[in-house]
Amino acid sequence: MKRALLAGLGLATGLAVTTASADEIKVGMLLPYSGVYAALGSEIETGFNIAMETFGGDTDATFTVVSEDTEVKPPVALGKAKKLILQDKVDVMVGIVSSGVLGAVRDMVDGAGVPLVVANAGNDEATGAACSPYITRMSFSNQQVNRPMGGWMKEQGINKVFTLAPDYAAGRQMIDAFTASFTAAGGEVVGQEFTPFQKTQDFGPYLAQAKASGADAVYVFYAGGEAISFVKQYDSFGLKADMPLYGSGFLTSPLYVNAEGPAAEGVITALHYVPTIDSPENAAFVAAFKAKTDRMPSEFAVQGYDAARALIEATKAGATDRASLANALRQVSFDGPRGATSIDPATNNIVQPIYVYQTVAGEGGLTQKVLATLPAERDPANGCDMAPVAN
Amino acid sequence: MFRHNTLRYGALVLLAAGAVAHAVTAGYFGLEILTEILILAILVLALDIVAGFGGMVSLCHGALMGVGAYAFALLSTKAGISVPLSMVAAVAITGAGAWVVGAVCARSHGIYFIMATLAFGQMAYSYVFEAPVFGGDDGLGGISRPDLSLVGIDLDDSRSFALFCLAALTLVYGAAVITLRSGLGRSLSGVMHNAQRMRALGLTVWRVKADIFGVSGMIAGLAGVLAAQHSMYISPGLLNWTVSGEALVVVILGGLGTLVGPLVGAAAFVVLKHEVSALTSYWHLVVGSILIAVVLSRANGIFGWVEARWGAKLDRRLADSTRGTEAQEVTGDA
Amino acid sequence: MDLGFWTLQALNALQLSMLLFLLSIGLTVIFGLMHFVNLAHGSLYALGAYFGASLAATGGYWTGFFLAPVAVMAVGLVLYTLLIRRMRKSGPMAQVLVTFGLIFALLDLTRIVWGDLGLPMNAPEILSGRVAFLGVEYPAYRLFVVALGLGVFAALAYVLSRTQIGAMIRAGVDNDAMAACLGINVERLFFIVFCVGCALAGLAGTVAAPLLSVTPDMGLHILIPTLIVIVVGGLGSLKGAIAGSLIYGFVQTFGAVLAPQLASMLIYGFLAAVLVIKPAGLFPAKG
Amino acid sequence: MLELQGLDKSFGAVHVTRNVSMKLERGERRVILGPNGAGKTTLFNQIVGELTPDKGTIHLAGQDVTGLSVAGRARQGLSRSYQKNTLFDGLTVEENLGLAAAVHTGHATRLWSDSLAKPEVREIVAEVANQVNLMPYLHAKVSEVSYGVRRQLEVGVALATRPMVLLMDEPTSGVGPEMSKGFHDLLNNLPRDLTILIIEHDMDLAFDVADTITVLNYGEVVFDGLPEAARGSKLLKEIYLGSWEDA
Repeated sequence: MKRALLAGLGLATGLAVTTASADEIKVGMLLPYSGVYAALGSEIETGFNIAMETFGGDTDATFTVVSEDTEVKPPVALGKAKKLILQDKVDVMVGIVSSGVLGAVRDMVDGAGVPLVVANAGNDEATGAACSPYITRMSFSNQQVNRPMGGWMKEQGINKVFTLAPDYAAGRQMIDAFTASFTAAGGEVVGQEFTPFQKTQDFGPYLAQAKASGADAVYVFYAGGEAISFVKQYDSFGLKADMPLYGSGFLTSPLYVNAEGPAAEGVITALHYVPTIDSPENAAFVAAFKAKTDRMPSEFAVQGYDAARALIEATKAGATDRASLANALRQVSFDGPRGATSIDPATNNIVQPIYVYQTVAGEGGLTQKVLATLPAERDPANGCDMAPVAN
Repeated sequence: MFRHNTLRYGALVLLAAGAVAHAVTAGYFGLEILTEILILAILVLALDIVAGFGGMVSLCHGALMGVGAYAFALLSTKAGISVPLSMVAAVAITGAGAWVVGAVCARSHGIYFIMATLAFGQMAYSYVFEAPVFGGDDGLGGISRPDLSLVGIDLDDSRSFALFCLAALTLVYGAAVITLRSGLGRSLSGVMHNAQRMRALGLTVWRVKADIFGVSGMIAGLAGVLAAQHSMYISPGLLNWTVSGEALVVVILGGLGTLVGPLVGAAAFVVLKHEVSALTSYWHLVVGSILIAVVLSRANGIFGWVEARWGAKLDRRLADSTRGTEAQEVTGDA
Repeated sequence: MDLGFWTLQALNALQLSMLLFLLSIGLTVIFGLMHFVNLAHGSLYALGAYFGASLAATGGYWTGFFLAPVAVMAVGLVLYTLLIRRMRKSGPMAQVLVTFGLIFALLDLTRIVWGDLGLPMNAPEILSGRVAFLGVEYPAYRLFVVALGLGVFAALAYVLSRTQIGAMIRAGVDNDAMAACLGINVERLFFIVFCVGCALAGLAGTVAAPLLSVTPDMGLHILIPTLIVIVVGGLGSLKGAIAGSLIYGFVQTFGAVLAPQLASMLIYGFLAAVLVIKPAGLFPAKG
Repeated sequence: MLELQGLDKSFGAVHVTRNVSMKLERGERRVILGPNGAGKTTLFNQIVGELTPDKGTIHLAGQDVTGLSVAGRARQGLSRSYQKNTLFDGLTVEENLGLAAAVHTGHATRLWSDSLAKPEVREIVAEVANQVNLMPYLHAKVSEVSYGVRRQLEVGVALATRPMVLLMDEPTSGVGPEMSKGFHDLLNNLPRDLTILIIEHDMDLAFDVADTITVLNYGEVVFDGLPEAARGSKLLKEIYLGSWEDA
């Protein structure tokens, strides 16, 4: 099967790929530069470049980058991945914003044995049932950022919650992870709606339902344009006073919070990174990012930053080609802007603390106030079964 | 009705030669692009049959392609049906679905027809996006290509697969020409020119439209099957209306109602998009401007422009040199 | 689910309807009068939102509210002079292609000028609270949108039925060749209607900005709902545009409440059903 | 062969046909006369099914066809030509005739064979082309031939479905007196068993070709009888004053 698949991806004659020279690492960057996620693509790339400038000197290896636009279309991304692997013969790939794209390139990457550092896509399967020793995730998993909020919100005395999310795989995974931990902690989900993905402009109907549900709070996952619309409309209905808004941290990401404006004030969410984390590593990163863009970095920027960092760490450990890079990436561990960051070799998912933060008004706009740092937790294996790392 | 002329034959020969030469010499990525062009070409042929020869401008051909792709994927991976049988079944299912859409929409015209087909396409898209059996937004993987090892061809090789798609396109082109020249195809052109008169002659107009839409759907379904085999992975985005919109742009860009034009359009569009997107992430701007420029040139697409400029001249010269000037007297009055 | 809940949902539906009405009335009259399929109408709406947000950032909400439609009208004027006028006599296929090209080009132009990130735009202070209305607390801004939509509807209804230019427009929609014979300057009429249509699209964009998100793809997202509205309603008529908008708003809103699993398919099913029963929409301008 | 009983049709307050009845025997050639707006074309549209009458029935060869569609009636042997040319302009004369012949022979919906290559279709095309003098123009596009030729083709297309009853709506409309003469010959070429209903303005021609005459005025039948009787009718003179004097 595997052999057939390999051949199927056009690798029948391309297996014996040689890398140019031992210390020259060719990186294929697979990011959306156009389409709905273009902003995320450039944010990740900026973070990546900053890390290369900051830490590039720490390793003997030199990096050359080939970038390709996925357009957030799985078939396009797959074609670009094939190009990077077969024609450009990259040693490692970095990027992937949408889970759909990750799903499309997964078999290709796994079959070709080219390490892929995932810099955003969070679908649980990628480090679960569909895990691969060649796919290492430096971003987050959907369950990882939502699971801790269940227990935490219950502790805050919230008993009844209404949930909302877009109707697609990621939306359901995020909400399911929250629901599981919230009900396990003794909370009750009194209502749950999934809104048509990218087709919902007016959340009014759902907000009226939330209001009528008698919940103590509302827990949601939205991102990008939908997050902006949702937060504004939630505020305009005056629900925040009686029913505080909680959610997955992407809802009030520093990338969008500006467009949400005062409507976002007071919203409490959880995420693996906020730019106001108080640590020297983060301070250095924020300073470098601000110097470049005059903005605060978002979680996407740090994902790019840490992806580059992971590459550098792997080469420092002596990795030089596809196989050794894949192996080394699985064992990466460092203190970064988000705190102690490491890879769980059992699933290749990142292990990182989760920050509960509130969006508050500060000088010069909205800022993030960290309410709690929840300890790092490994995701369960979820059916991931792969060869252990080689040493 | 569809007619070949010297220029069309010439363009076909050039295109075929170019495709074969490219398939033999290209690198991995070149083969990717070629396969992409060939599959798109099959889709736009399907669209040209209905839009260019029947006046049925469809905004659901992307969805039809998606139906073919999903039908094939589900049948071959989940239902355990053999690959060739799944291919035939997927094409048949798409054709049947298209027939129904064509029959239902047949009474609408112009923008109403466009919107009616859009409605059906978007319904299919939403359904595939949301129903768990289709794998939702994450799509479906593990799709295999047909096994031609009996005749010594390994389709898992990119080059062979590109040639396989080329063969499929050739076949589809032939089928399209036969369809358009058949009694049904002639009736279709009658309907497009004057549906009222065809009705008065005793033709059941909606049946003709539905039948042609069904044939076109089968071709779109085949494009979907090949797309699924090409990526070995499919996602609901395939069914989105923007795919249909892009296909329509390719048909118009190449030359509506010329069959050859859309092939040229497919090649031009894919190559242009890849070249421009390699240079800038603002490729929409460049491609958009080119589309506007093509329209402002007042030609029926790229190929239409070539035909208007050289086609008639070429034919006349050939006609003159072989038959003399007999064609003149036809215009004489009674 | 008491009465208040349904009142709230009815207001939601009405608000969505009015937003779509502002957008679709321009498109439908342009189509009815000029037989021109302007797929880039949604892009003009996005431009309206961007202009509005930029102007509001410097001069406050009302600056954006009043100037953005003018700015979009100016863009419309440029488009009319450079492109649309030449495309008038071309077939619908060429129009589809050229406006598709415009969608592409305008999308990237907004990205180049304003970037990929969303822009902020808030409702003015006076409209940012909630008011008690029909026994429910409803956001003042949404009521403003409803009032604005109804106001525009009333104004257009008056202009179309009572004024000379309205009579000319109706004559033009009915039969443009005849209208030209009657001595109406059809070209000038087209120009005026096109500009007003663009301004209304810009107005819709500005008004939508504080409600929704101002992102580059907003024009593409609104296009299909707008087309559904004008096709369900029937092309070319004010009655069709308002009927289509109301139908869309109510089907979408109550569909989301009553049949959430079908929410995204419902409106398409409805569109298909309408076209099967009435192939030219509910209230076409011409029989 | 064709029998109309009590056809009534109104648009709002305007009555366009009122209780129109007539009966055509097999092979009968009847001309309908009447001033503009008398409801002649509206009557045709009701007969072929493009309009549904409010009241009344239409029988074709003894069968009630009132409930049938346009296409359904055509398949029962009813065919019409239009006052305004309703042809397939981008196609050749041969293809125009071929389309009609293909519908008649059932080849119009076959997917795998070219209808125009079928012998039975070719036979009809050749025969009709002879009847309406289109032989020299077979391979010219409709858009390339003169108006007069198109007028002939208009009738030819209607004939190519091999109808039992042929309805012709002002076949000589817009052509000169020369062509009108030619049309007389054309009618003489047609088989005698073909039932023909003609709307005609040219009086000479009407009285020349008609076996029977019906006169419509304000949607009502005001005269039904032989041409000789029509010629002498006072009533008709009043209705038709201007054009009768000229004729």
